Amino acid sequence: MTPAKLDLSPLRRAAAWRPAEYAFWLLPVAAFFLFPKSLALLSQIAITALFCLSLDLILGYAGIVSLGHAAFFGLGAYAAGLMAKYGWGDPLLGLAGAAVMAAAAGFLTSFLVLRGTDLTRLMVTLGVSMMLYEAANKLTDFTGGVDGLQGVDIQPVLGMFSFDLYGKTAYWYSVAILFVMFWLARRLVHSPFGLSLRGIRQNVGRMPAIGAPVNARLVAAYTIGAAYAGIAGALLTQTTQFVSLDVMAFSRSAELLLILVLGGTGSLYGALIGTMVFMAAHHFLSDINPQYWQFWLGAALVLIVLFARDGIMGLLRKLSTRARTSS
Amino acid sequence: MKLTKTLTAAVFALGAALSAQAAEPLKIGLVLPMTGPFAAYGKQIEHGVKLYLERNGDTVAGRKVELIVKDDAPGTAGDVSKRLAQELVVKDNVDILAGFCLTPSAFAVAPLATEAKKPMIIMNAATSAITTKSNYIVRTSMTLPQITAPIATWAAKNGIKKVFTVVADYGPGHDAEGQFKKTFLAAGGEITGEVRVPVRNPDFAPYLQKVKDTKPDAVFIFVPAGEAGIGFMKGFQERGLAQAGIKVIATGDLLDEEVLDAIGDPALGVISSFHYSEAHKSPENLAYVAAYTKAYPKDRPNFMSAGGYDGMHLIAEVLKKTGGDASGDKFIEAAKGMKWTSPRGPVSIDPATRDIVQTVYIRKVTKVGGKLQNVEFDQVNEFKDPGKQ
Amino acid sequence: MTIIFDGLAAGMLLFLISVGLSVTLGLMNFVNLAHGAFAMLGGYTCALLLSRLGVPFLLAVPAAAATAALAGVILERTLYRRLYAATHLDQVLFSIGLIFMAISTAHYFFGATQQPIVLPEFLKGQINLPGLDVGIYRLFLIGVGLVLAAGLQWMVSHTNFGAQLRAAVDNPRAARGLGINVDRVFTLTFALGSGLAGLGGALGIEMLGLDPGFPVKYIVYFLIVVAVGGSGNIKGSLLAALMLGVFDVAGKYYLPQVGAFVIYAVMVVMLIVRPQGLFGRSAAK
Amino acid sequence: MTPVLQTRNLSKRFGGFFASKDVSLSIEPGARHALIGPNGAGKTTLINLLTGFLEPSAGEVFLKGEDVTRLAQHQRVKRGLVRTFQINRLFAEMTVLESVTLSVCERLGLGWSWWRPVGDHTAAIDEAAELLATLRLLDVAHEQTRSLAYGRQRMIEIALALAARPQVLLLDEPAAGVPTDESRELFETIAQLPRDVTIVLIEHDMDLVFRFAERISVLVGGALLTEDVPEVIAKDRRVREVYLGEALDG
Repeated sequence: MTPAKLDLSPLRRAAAWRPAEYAFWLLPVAAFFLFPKSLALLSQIAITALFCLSLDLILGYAGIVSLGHAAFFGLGAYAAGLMAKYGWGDPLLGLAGAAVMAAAAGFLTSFLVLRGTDLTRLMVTLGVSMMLYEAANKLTDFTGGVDGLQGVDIQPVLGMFSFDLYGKTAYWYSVAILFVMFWLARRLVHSPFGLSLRGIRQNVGRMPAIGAPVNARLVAAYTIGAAYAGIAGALLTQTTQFVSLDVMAFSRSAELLLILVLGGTGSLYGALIGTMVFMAAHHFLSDINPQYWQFWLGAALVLIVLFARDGIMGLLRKLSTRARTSS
Repeated sequence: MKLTKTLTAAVFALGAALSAQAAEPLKIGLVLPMTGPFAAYGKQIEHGVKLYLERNGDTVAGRKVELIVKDDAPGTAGDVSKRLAQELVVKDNVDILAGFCLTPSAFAVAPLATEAKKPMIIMNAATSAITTKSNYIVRTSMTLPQITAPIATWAAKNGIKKVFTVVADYGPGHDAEGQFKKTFLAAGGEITGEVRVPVRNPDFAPYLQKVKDTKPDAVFIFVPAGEAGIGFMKGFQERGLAQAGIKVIATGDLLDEEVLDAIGDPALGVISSFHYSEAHKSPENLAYVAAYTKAYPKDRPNFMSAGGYDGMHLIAEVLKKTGGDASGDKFIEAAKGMKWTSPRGPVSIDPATRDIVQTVYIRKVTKVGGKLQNVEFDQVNEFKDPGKQ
Repeated sequence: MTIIFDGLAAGMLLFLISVGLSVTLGLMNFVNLAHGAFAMLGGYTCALLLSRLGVPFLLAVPAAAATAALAGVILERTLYRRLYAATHLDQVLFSIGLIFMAISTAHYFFGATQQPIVLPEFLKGQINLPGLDVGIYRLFLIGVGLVLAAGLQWMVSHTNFGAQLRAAVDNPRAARGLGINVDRVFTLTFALGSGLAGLGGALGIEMLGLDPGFPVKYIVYFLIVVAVGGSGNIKGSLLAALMLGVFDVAGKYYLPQVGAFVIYAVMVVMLIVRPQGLFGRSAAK
Repeated sequence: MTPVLQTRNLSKRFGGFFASKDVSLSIEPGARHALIGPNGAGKTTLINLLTGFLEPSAGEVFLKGEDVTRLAQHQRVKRGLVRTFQINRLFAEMTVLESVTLSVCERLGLGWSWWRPVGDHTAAIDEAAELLATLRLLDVAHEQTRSLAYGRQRMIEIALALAARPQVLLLDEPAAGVPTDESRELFETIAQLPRDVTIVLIEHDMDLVFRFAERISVLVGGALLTEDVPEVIAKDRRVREVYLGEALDG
C-alpha cells in the first residue's frame, strides 16, 4: 500500500547535484585563469577548505566541538613529511599514510570526547593537541622541533607532474584532492550514516531509543574527521615541502573553528565558502595594512555574529528564500 | 678600517657611474611577522630597513627601491612564509627576498630562493644551518653559536667554574645550550645542571629554585626576547640569587634594548655577549642611534633593527658593485667578501659560508644617563660562526 | 616546602586571572573568550598609571580593576547583551572578534613591546625562613587571592545580589516576574567579571609581562582553570587553580624534562574523571 | 505463556532515596498494560530502567526470557523494546519524513551504510511514508518537525518509535500536553496498533487509562502497590487512598 498521494521526490532526490553546485566547482577553474599569479594562496585556500570540511564533519554533523583539531592536521603533515624524507615521496602514498596515521590517532582519542559538555570537550581536545604539540617540540631529532622538518622531497604527482615555482601542480593537485574528498563527504552526509549523525547532533538523547549505537557512530565520525584533517595536513606538507611545528598550534585549531562558524556549520559548502571568504579577507586586509589588519577582521567577526548569526550559508539561504517569496 | 672605507668609496663611485643604465625599480619583498607574538621583531627589522633608505636615499644604483612588506605572522609557520615568498616572486616579481625573522620561515623559503634564483637576505633568524640551505642566502644578523661561544670563553677565563644552564625548549635554545656547553667544557668549566623550559612559561620559580639549590657560580640563560626574559630576571632578583653569589650570564637576546626597560633594575650587572648594543661607542653608531631615535621616538634601536639596517646596506652596496644587477648569481658573487663598518662595528660576509663575520662584544648592564644600557668592555674580533667549523 | 609555596602562588595567580571568566561563564553562561582583553586593559591601565603618572601601586591596581569594569559595563550595554541567548559558538566567535580588535588597538597605542612595571619596595624581595623562602609579592598574591575568593563566595551565596543573580540566570522570566531587574543584575555581574579580569591583569604583569598578545597568550590557562574547576564555582576554580599551580611547579622542579606536559595532562585526566569539573553541579546549566 | 517483559526485584537508588524499589513486574505478550501512580511514584524511572536509560542498583530485566539488564539502550531496541518520551525528543531540523526514515534505516541496519544516499534506499522511504499514512501525517511529510503544532509533534514522537517495529512499546504519557480532542485521536491510533505489539503505558488521565488498559499496575514511592484488571483497581481502597491523598495534598 504505497501511498500514491505523497510525492517522495524531495527526499529521493535530496542528494542530487544542483546547478549552483556545478557552478561552484567551476570557480577553482576560473580562479586558475583569473589569478594565475596567486596560485600559492589559492592552493592554501583549497587545503584549508579541506581541513575545515574535516571539522565540519565532526562539529557540523556529529556535533562534537573541538579546539584541538590541528592535532590531526599536524599528525598528517608530519606523517607525509617524514615519509617523503625517508624515501616514500610519492604524494598519493603520502596522503594515504597521513590519513591512516591521523585516523588511528582520531580513533584512540575519540573515546575521550564521548562524554561531557561542550566545554569539557573543548578543553579535552585542546589538551590532547597541546600535548601532541609539546611532543613534536621535544622530539627534535625526529620532527625538527621549532625549526621545522626539512628535506621533504616530494616526487611528481602520478610520476608526471612535478611541483613547480608557480604552484600550478600544487594548485591542481590540492583542488583535485579537495574535490574528491568533498565528493566522498557529500556522499557520506547524504547516506543513512550521515542522516544518523545529523540525528545525533539534533537530539542525541533520542538516537539510542531508535536503536542507534551513538558512541560507535561518534567514534566513527571523529575518526573520519581526523583522517580528513590528516589528508589536509599532508597536502600542506607536500605543496610547501616543509613542516613547521606551527601545524599543530592552538591558533590553527581556533582559527579553523572560526572559519567554520563563519561559513556556517552543518553544511559542506559552508565550510568551503567560509574558508574562501576568511582567507581572502585575511589576505587583502593584511596586504593593505600589515600591522593592524586584525582589527578589521575582528570588527567583521563581531558584525557577523550580531547580524548574520547562521554564517554565510545562513545568509545565503535567507536571501534565496526572500528572493523566492518576492518573485 | 681605512681599507674598508676606501674600498666602499671606490665601489660607490663605480656604482654611481653604472647606475644610469638601470632604471627599473628594485623590488624588495620583506617577509616579516607584523602581528602576533613576534610583531615587535618585525617592526624593528622594518625600521632598520626603512631607516637605511631614509638616510641614504631610496635610489640604489639608479633603481628606485620599492619595499613590499608581507605579514607572515605568527612567524613560525613555514607554510605561510613560503606562500608569501612565492607570491612575492611570482606575482610581485620582486628582485630580492629579505626579512625572515625566525628560523622556520627561513628554512621553509630556502628551497624557493634556490628554485627562483633570488637572493635571500636573512635579517634575523639565527640558526647556524640556515645559510647552508640555499646558495642564494646571505645573512646580516648573527648565528646563535657565534654569540654564545664568546660568553662561555669569557666566563671560563673570569673565575666562573660552575655553571647551570637554563634555555628555552626549542631549536635555538638547544643550539645555545649545545654551544655553551661545548665551549665552556673545553675551557675547563663544569656544568652543574641544565634545564630546558617551555617557550611559553609564565613562572620561572621552580627552575630558579633548582638553580639556587645547586649553588653554581653562574647561571647561563637563553630565552627568546620578551616576557620570558623579564620573568626570569624578576624571579632571579626576587629569589635573592644574586645575594647567594650567583651571576647571570647570557646571550644579548635576553637584554635586548626593547625589553631592557621592562626588566628594569634587576638587569643591572648582568654580563652578556652580543654583536650589537645601543651603547656601542663608534661614530657610526652615534649617528645611527640619533637618526633612529628621531625617526622612531617610541622605540629603541636594537639588534634586530641593526640586522635590517645592515641587510639593506648590503643590498645597496652589492647593487652598486653589480651596476644594479640583482639577479641571484651575480648578487651572491658580489656579496661574498663584502666588508663594511656597521653601527655595530666592522662586519663582513664570509665568502665561504655567506654568513656574517663580526665582532662579538662582552657587555655589562649599567645605567647610563638614567637609561639601562649594555656597556661593552671586552670583545672578540672578526668572529666567525663556530657552528659551521 | 618552597616548591609548594611557589606552586600555591603560581596557582593563585592563575586563579586571579581566571576567576573573572568563571563568573561570566559560570554564573551568566556566557563564553567570553575576550576575558583576556579585559585583563589586558587592566594591565595597561595599571602600567600607565605607574610609569606615566607615578600613582602608587596599591592605588593603580584597583583603578585598573575599575577601568576594566567600566569597559565591561559599556560593552555589556552595547554588545554583549544581544548575545545572551545566542549559542556558545556564536559567543566564542564574537569574543574572538573582540580579541582581535583589542590586540590591534593595544598594538596601535602602546606598541608591540613589553610594558615595564616597578613594584613598590615593600613588595619586593624574599623572607628567608629555615627551609622556606617566601617571596613577598607571592605572599601578597596569595593574600589577595584568598580575600577575593572568600568575598566572592560570600557574595554569591549569602547576599541578596547573589540570590538575585542565581534566580536571573536560572530563569530570567520568572526572576523578572519577581521584580528582579534582570538587566541590571547581568550588567553588574558582567562588570564584576571584567573588573576581576582587570585586577588579575594588573597583578599579573609582574610575573606574566604585558604586551598586545596578552589576551591570546594566556587564554589556554584561563580555560583550563575554569573547565577543571567547574565553571561558576568560585571554590572549584580556586582549588583547581591551586592544584594546577602546585602540579605545574612541582613537575617543573622534579621532572623538568617533561616541562609543559604536566599541566595539560593533569587537565585531561581530571576532565575525564570528572567531566563536570571538580565541583560541577551547575556546570551543564 | 512466557511473559514478553519481566523484571525481578528491580531497584534504583539515588543516594538514600529509592526511585524504584523491588519492582517485580510481568507483562504478557499482546498486553495493554498501564502504569499509574501519583507524581514521583517512579513510573518514568521504571521505564528508564526497562529500556536501559538508567542502570538499576539491583535486580534484572528480562525480554522474551533473555536477561537484558546489562544491554545498552540501542541493543534493547534491536530486540524489540522501544519507548517514547514524556517530553518530546525529536529531530527539530529534519522533515517529518526524514525523521521517520532515519528510524526505519536504523531498524533495517542501514545506519553504517555511507555510500548510497538515503534517497536510493527506496524500501526504507516507502516504509516511512506508509507509516506516516497510517498515522495521518502525510500532509506534513516534508515540513520541518519544529514547525509543527505540538499535537502533531507528539504523533511523530510515536511514529519514531513505531518505525523501530517494537514488540514491546513503552509509552510515557503520550498525550501529555495535547488538547483533549487531539488526544482522543491519538489514543485511537494507539488502540489500532496490531495485537502483536505489546503496549505498556504511563498516563495520568484516568479516563483514557480505564478505556484503554486491560491490566493496570499501581506504583507508589517507587514500589509496586498492586496489579490487576481495571475493574478491580478501580475498587481498590488503597489505590483510592493514594489518589485521594494526593488530591488532598494538592
